[in-house]
Amino acid sequence: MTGYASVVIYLVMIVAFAVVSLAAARVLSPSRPFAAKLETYECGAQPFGEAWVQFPVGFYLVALLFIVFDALAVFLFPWALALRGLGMWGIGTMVVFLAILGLGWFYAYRERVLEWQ
Amino acid sequence: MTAEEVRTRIAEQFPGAQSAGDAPVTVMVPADAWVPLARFAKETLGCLFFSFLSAVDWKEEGLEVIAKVDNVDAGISLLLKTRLGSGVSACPSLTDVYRGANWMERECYDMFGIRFEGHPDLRRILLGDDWEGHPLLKSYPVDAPHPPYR
Amino acid sequence: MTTAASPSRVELDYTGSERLTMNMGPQHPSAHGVFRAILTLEGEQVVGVDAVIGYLHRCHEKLAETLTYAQYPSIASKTDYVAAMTSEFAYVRAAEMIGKIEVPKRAQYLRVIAAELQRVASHLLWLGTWCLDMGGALGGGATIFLYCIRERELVLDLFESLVGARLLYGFYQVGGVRYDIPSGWVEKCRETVDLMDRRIDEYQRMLEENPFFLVRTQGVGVISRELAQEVGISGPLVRGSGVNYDIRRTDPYSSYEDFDFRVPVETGGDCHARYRVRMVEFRESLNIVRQALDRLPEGPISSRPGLKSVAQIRIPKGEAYARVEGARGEVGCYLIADGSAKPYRMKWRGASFSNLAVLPHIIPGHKVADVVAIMGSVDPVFGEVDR
Amino acid sequence: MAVKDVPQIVPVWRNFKDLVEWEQLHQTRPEGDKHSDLFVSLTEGIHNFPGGFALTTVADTFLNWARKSSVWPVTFGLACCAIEMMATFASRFDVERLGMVPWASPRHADLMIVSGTVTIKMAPMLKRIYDQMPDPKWAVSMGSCANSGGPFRHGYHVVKGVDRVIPVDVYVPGCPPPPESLLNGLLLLQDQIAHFQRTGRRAEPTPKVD
Repeated sequence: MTGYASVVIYLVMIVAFAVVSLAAARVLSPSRPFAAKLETYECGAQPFGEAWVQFPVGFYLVALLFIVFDALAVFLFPWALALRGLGMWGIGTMVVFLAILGLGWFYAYRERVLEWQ
Repeated sequence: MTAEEVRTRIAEQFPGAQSAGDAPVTVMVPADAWVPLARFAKETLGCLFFSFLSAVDWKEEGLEVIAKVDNVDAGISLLLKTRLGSGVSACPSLTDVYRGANWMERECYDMFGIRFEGHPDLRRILLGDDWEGHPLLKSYPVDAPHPPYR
Repeated sequence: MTTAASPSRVELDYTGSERLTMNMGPQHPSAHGVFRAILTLEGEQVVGVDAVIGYLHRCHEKLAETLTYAQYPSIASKTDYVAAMTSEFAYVRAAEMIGKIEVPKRAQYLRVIAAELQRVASHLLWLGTWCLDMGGALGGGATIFLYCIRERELVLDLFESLVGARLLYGFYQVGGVRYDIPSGWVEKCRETVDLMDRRIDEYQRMLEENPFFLVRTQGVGVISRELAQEVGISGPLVRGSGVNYDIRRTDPYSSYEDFDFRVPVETGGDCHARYRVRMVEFRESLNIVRQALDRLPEGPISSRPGLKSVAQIRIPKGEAYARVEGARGEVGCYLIADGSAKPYRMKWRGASFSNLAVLPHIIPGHKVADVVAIMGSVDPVFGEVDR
Repeated sequence: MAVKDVPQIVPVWRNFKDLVEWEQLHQTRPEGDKHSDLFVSLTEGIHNFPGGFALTTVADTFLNWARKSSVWPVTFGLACCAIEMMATFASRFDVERLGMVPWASPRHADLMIVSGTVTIKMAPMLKRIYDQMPDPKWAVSMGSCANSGGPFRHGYHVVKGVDRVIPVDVYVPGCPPPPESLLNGLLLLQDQIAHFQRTGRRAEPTPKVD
């Protein structure tokens, strides 16, 4: 039973931190919204034209690649912490995992998606 | 190519021009010979470097446009002048001879109100577009009130 | 967009037709002051630039017609406020040319020392803000910025002990200079100059092999030789594009002919060429200061009596154009005097005004990040652009 | 010649045209922009309990201490004073030890240091950037150009002082003010923030000007 108590306390603290900081902000901060304040900030000038334009596909591809390799990084951290206990088996699984994602990276590299013309 | 030689070549090319001095060779031409003189300075005299273009308000005698061009390699500098005559505020534009004249002429229009014919987009460069009057004219007061800021 | 020959390339050319107009507005970390560029973008590619200036137009030329020859030099230093010494130099030299006022030899040497130290301080600020723009405050750029400002403080300490002010001085006066060197200043100046030499080598080692710096600057913002001359850019920019134009050499003033210094000329025309020109100018300025300190003559520092009244200096009728090699290029002052204590007309030729005028010609075709690098290498100062 | 004792006319500040003009035209801070109404009503409620005042004053000092020690300036350099402001931000006169992180966007800034001449073309932009900063916000006018137009006061394109555009809390004199005097101005601002009472009354600047 006690094993789970620390997890519960941890979760409560996470939720409490979020709730308390948001509540404090809402209570303490003087919110006086008016038109000029809520306008989009464009270096001080009057924003003109609208931003809903067709963007080239390059931006989308870069975003995709980022998400893929960000997920990779998320798995690396717990793996690195627990590596001492896992031993060779742990290294083997991670090599396989990295190889699969490396394939994606190699494809992107060969297709020269990252080179911005 | 010395200043003396420059003055003789200008004199024979432009009879109506009076030129004097040698540090900058000052050349005064009537307004219609303004662009040919600039083209002559650029092509034949080799004055490729466009230093600046501005104007002077001589109250009754009217506005005077000045431009300074240099031949960097030969070390000659030329100060071209033209009188627009009293009450006249139009002058041919040098933008197709020197691309640098674009902003300079916009500033002259902004400060003196001189309309340069042939200028691609002649609008105010330093003051806001809704500004009335041309400040560097002698008739414009220095401390002009502008509510609510001054 | 150059579509490469090899067919295997993914065709990333621009599918959408709309373009995004965006403000790189007056309040922008890399705007070097109050400069607004309305960029028309196709994705990352800049297609059109409409530069809006005038946010710092402080009516210099109109005020010059209401201030006397003794008052205006301190306002003149506010045109190019990063290199304030050379700005005053132009106005004062124009007044002396009309009035044929002779400047004693010691004053000329003091003027050269102050102008060259000011060029070192101005280039330090250029290098610091340029690397800050390219690296970003939290990225790598802030290191160079903090080092450069630390060195700049040494030069400002010299100016503070010489003139009493850190940034804007009233050091130049019609007829000479206002203050003489305090005791012990020469040794401190030599020591600072030697220290500065070592520090500049340090920056050079930091930047020369840095691949990011080389990728961001080589081949970016190329200014061709004839475009450079036709638009009238001057100083390190035009020497970076292969034109050997340095006013200290073509039209030597204030005994510059006594010193031997090399005028660096690069033919690349891109940001890296301008960077190399300025790094050589660092060392040349330090050499000039050393030579001037070695041969500093004795004698009076001004050919005119002390100022008792503001309207004491009267310049006879006449006109003159005096130009000075400022840190950013040819700083000129076209003065028309009508014999009274105030000039009739003063036209200020700011080097940054023409240097900035070349931007709309070279920026289209670059990426948005390159606009920041080009702005930094042009190094405009907006007191001089908007006057 | 015997100097008769002429009655000394002590100039009251009403006689100075510029000061009177400043009084009419300068912007003042809107009321109650430091605390939200919810917080004020909460503290009113707490005061009914015994010892409530002790609690709110302690909370106030803690809140003011938190606000004072992390005032983030937006980098808003206009002219020569901007170079001195950069020198203050840089290594020798470091403002980061006061808790001030120079930030580029007004959305994350609490303080606007107006360093340089405000021109008529720049005034609406300045007003918009000041508006886009979240409350509570402060403004420091650095340099004589921002204080009163400075050496360019009589130019046709120059605003005679930034307090005609935005409410200013601390004026830093100088042209340009050396980093030491800007730091002094920022410390004055921090004192002003620290002594601010919940009732929304601004701490009276000393010395008292009648």
